[in-house]
Amino acid sequence: MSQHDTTHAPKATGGGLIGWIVGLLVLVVGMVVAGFVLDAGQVWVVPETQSYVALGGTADAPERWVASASEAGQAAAAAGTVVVASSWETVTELPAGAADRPAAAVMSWNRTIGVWLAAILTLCIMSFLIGDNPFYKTAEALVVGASAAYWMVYSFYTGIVDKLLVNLWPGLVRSWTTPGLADDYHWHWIYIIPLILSIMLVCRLLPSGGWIARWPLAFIIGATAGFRLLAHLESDFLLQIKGTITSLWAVNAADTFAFWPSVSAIVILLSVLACLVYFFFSMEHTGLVGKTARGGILVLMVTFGAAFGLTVMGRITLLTERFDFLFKDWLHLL
Amino acid sequence: MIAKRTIPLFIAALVGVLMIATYFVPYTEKWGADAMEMFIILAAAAMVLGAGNLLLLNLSKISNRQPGWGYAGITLTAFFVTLIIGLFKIGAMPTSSAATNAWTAPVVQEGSPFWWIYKYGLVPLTATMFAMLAFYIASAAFRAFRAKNVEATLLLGTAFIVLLGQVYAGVWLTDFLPTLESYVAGFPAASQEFVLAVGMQVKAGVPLTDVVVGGVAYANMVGEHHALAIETNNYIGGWWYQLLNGLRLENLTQVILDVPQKAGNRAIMIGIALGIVSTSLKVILGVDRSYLGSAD
Amino acid sequence: MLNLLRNLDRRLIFLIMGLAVAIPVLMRFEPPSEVTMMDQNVFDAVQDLPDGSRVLLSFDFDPGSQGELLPMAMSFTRHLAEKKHKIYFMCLWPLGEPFIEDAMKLLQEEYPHLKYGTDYVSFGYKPGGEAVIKNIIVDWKQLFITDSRKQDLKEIPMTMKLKSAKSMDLLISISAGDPGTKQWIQYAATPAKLPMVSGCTGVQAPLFYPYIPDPLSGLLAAIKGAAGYEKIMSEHYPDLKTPAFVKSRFSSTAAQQRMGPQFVAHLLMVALILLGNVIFFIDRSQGNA
Amino acid sequence: MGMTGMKYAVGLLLAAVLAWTTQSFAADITLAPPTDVSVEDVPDDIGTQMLVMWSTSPSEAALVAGKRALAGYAIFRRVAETGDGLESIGEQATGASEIGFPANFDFQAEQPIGSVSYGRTRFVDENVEAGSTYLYAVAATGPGDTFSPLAVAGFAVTAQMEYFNVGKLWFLIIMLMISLVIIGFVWYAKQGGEIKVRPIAGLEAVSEAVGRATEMGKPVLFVPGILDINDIQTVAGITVLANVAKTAAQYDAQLKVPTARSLVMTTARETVEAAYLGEGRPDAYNEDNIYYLTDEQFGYTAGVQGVMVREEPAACFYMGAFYAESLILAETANSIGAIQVAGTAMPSQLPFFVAACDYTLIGEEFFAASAYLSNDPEQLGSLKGQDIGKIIAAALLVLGCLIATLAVTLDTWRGWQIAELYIKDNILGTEGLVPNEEKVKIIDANIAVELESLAQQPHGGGDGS
Repeated sequence: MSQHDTTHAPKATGGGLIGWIVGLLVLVVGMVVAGFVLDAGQVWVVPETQSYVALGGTADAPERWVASASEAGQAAAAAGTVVVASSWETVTELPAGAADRPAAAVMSWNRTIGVWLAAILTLCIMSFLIGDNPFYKTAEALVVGASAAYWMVYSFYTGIVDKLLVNLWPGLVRSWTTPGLADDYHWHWIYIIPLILSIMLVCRLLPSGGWIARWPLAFIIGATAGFRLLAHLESDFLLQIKGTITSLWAVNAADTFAFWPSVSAIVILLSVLACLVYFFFSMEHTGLVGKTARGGILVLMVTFGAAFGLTVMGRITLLTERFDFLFKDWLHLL
Repeated sequence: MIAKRTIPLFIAALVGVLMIATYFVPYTEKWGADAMEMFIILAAAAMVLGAGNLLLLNLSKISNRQPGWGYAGITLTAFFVTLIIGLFKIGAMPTSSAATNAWTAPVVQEGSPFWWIYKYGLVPLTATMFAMLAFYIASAAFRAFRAKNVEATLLLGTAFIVLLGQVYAGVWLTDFLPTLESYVAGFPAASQEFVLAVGMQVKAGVPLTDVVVGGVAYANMVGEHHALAIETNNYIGGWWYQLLNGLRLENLTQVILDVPQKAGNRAIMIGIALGIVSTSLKVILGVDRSYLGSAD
Repeated sequence: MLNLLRNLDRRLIFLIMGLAVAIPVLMRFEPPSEVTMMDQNVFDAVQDLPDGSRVLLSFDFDPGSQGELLPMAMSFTRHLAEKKHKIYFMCLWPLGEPFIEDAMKLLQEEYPHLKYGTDYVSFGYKPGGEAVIKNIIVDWKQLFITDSRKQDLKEIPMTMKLKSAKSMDLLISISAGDPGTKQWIQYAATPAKLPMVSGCTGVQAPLFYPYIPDPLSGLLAAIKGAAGYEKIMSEHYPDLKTPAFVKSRFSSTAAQQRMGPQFVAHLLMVALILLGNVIFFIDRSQGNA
Repeated sequence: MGMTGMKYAVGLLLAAVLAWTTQSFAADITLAPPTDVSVEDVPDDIGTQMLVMWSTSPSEAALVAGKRALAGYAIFRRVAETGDGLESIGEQATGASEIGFPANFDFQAEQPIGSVSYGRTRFVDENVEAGSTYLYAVAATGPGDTFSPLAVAGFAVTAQMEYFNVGKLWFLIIMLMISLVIIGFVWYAKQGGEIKVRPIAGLEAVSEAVGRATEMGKPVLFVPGILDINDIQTVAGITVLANVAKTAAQYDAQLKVPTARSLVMTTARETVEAAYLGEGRPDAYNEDNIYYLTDEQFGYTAGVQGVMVREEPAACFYMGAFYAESLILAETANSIGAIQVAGTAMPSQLPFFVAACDYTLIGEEFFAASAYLSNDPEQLGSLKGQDIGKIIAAALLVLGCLIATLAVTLDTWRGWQIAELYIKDNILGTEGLVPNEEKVKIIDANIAVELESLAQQPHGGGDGS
């Protein structure tokens, strides 16, 4: 079901290079003009100071924080019982290109630069459609590096801190990232198992003895096998059979024969059976089996066609969203 | 040999069987889910291996001056900048429940440098990669959707109908086929409201004897209304109207999704479940041990 | 001519596709949108709950799918707020958390009378996918010790007495893949017999049809479903459509605005399939296929 | 101090006004309590749940000043720690023991254990202890902390912990049946039994594709999906990789495996190294060709796309769990003219692979691939077992549909309807060995109505007067 009539993505040689340079120049000039004419990418924000006071604990370990502006905060300030105070600034972003800005609004340089960066990166990735080029390579290098680090940070805080450390040394986590952790939260010995397995896994880095990493791998794959076997048998096998079982003689609310629902019930049953025959491994697809299997593959093709049609819808929306970003948030054209 | 091969095989078999057995005892039912949860810790720890590999690969590219080594430099820089800012929560703000401790900040906190990288770096990059699919799907439709044989024709024909049925074009293209509204429009203005009310109930599957319009049950309808109700019921409830109405592109799309599509997906799911059972058993029984590497 | 078409450069197709989407976006072309039975079912599932019911709203998507799913996420948030339901936000995707923050910001701006902790609460992201669902259906506080603001759940009014997800009156999953609606069906809606509706991407929609009407009482499929939902919402709550929103990403008509490019691009796809086949048949009749 | 004192005074005044208004409001209507409160131990759990059910209060529809008078229901309970003397369920009558509710129950002093909004008729108490006995009561609540009189359950119930989940018994039977058949055929093959399987086009293309890559002096690219090793598709992908690596070692082709997960990288290295060793080519194995890119889906896709256009592999294999990246990969590889073989159990991505790749292994075929490629009789035996599984599925389907049809057409005989219920809820569901009594009662009641209407109206239908 495929073709080998391919069009090769041309390399950026001689003429190509000139094309790229001209294109780039046009883009840069366009961007500069857009920057001045359309205020492209400008983000305005309203700054706001958050300030809190602690009413209990010590200066080193303050407790019971309340907003300074709250009743309790003001009362404590008046009574002089504030242990320690802290304040920082947050900002509220205004909609892109909003005409009437409040007086307190200021332009946020870091967010404006951010929108420009985002727009340029969007164009860099899209440039791959013309052919592989230095802009795409740069964007690709950035996304690989930054996203790998992003996931490391995320798994460190959500996996190692919030799952492993919190269950082995709750006190440490309470004083560090999660002061809200209940005081009666105790450690769980069972989490020594993942700790040991993790250490074994990291042994892979050692010049010799890396084979010890096979133990945790065996643990994971064994657990996966057992867990998935049950989960899929229950939800995919039993539930789908159950869902298909219905009366082939359909009736409506008045208890009289309903023609089209009956047809569809029969078609569904026969289609499922035909597809199952298609998946048979121990019978050659000849004779009656072959004909039924062919019916099965036809049903599968309709299934795939329908899924294709529905998916197109989603993919186009994604592109719309990107253009929305470029035209609205960056160029302020809409 | 024993430590390298036999013990791992034993661990996999034991853990696998245990996962299955505990599922049927209420007290241990959740062990499977718990094991999957522990997996998160292992996957996080394994990140060290991935990161180490990423470093080695890119460093060697740079030191060997391989083609494109400059990009390896960009990757490493992006990696370290993101990692350090994120890990040490640089520039993060405290939360209202611990106003002096910036460590309590959520990992991605609005306004923090890590959020900036996420929002203005990662989001546009990944969202644009995803959006490129709209282009590829167009090129695949032009290139690969050829009516070479019956299978391919069915695939593209179904895609064709669903594509049109999902947007207003479907409504517009098959506007000549009847709907309840077009049927109602054929009546004199005075009875339209009545016919519409009966038609909607019939369409919803209400039997004629249970139809109620404006508080009047079918049994109490007289004269013209009685006749109209029967006529509407016969037309809207009849298979001929239902066939024609079902052929409207927007309805046909629903039928395709509800009947053959549902059947095909069910068969695929049943097959997949059996495939998974067999693959899992092969792992647990040690019939397939390729994931364990060699014996020495 | 035919030869030109036969060797059509794929970059030309890319360009036409780009224009087919970009021009309607710029022109703000908006075809009429219709409401399907399915959209109405989803709306009714939320509408028919008694005011003040507990609803779990899970944002199981990331920026990659925000074009398709953010409009319906915001519509659900608005609808729940209009109905004064208690909203429990959570997400199974790490990158979904910022969208919860967006939704809460929307609640602060448009429904200032609703307060964090008594009307809505966010648990943020927990890794583990189906394991998270399996755990919260049994014991919520074993898994979630604090909310996403690191406050102890025992001190938040909405979560004080919360034991497990079984006390929810409705589950809503907005799903772009796994973990998502499928896992919520498998591990929450089916075993605990909880009512559930879902919004999903176009690619996932076919997979969920086998689960309607039980346990899924309704499904918003892709941007079309979102547009239908928005239409029903604007009919029920006419105040929603204020001009200030129309420009914003969180507009109450965001999905309807996106149906324009959709319309043109679908027609282009159909034209491309037809063109490809015309070439194919001409080639075949000339015997050089 | 003056300011604070002022505020305090205003607060007091406000509280007094509020208290007065709620009192007068509550006086408008007296809420009726719900009826028929009953309690059940939730079966098949570890004894921490109780199900409380009731019928709605007659005051449900009452309105006060256009608003609902009834806001919801509050549930109260009393505990007998050890169930002293209450050996069996239903032994104790209301209020007769020390755990009963007094007539002058103080709603202000006792916190309800839970509350639900109006219209609901059930509540699961998940905070009970196995072995303890509980008595429940339900009251309707109105605005401003008003309560109806208590409706107390008929008897106290003891929470029980089960050691085996009887509801899953049929699931266990079916699982064992399928597993034993598969194990049986593996054993049969091991004993030298003959296993015949039909050819699958995509799999015959694997060695051909690797061979072509060798001829052209180009690498082979293997993508094991984007999920971690805790997904069985990734495991299946790795087993296919083992066989592809074997072929690559034989042909001396360069094999590249970029992965999206660190653990997959680790596992893939073990696998490929073993395959090269097995073919006697340890020298040809290069660990650096199996490398981690990033966990981020589209970051990984961008990386693989880059590898494709720069290294121009002659053959690309996609074996594992795929999402949206499927078409990006397939279209990019198509633009460089590579042979593509895909295998996945992701139904949503199959259409793209089917349309854009040369060969696609659909769902179950993908899981069968490693058995085919290894040509190991034991593994081929498992395929035969899978076929028996499909026969079981087909038999259940046909039998179920037949019984369901009979249940509709011969709707006056309870046997068919109960049989349908049994197949759906017991064999394929979680009701255990015995059909649900309540559902059987509903069936019987429906049949009684049906028989009655048949007796009255021999013509069927009727005029509904």
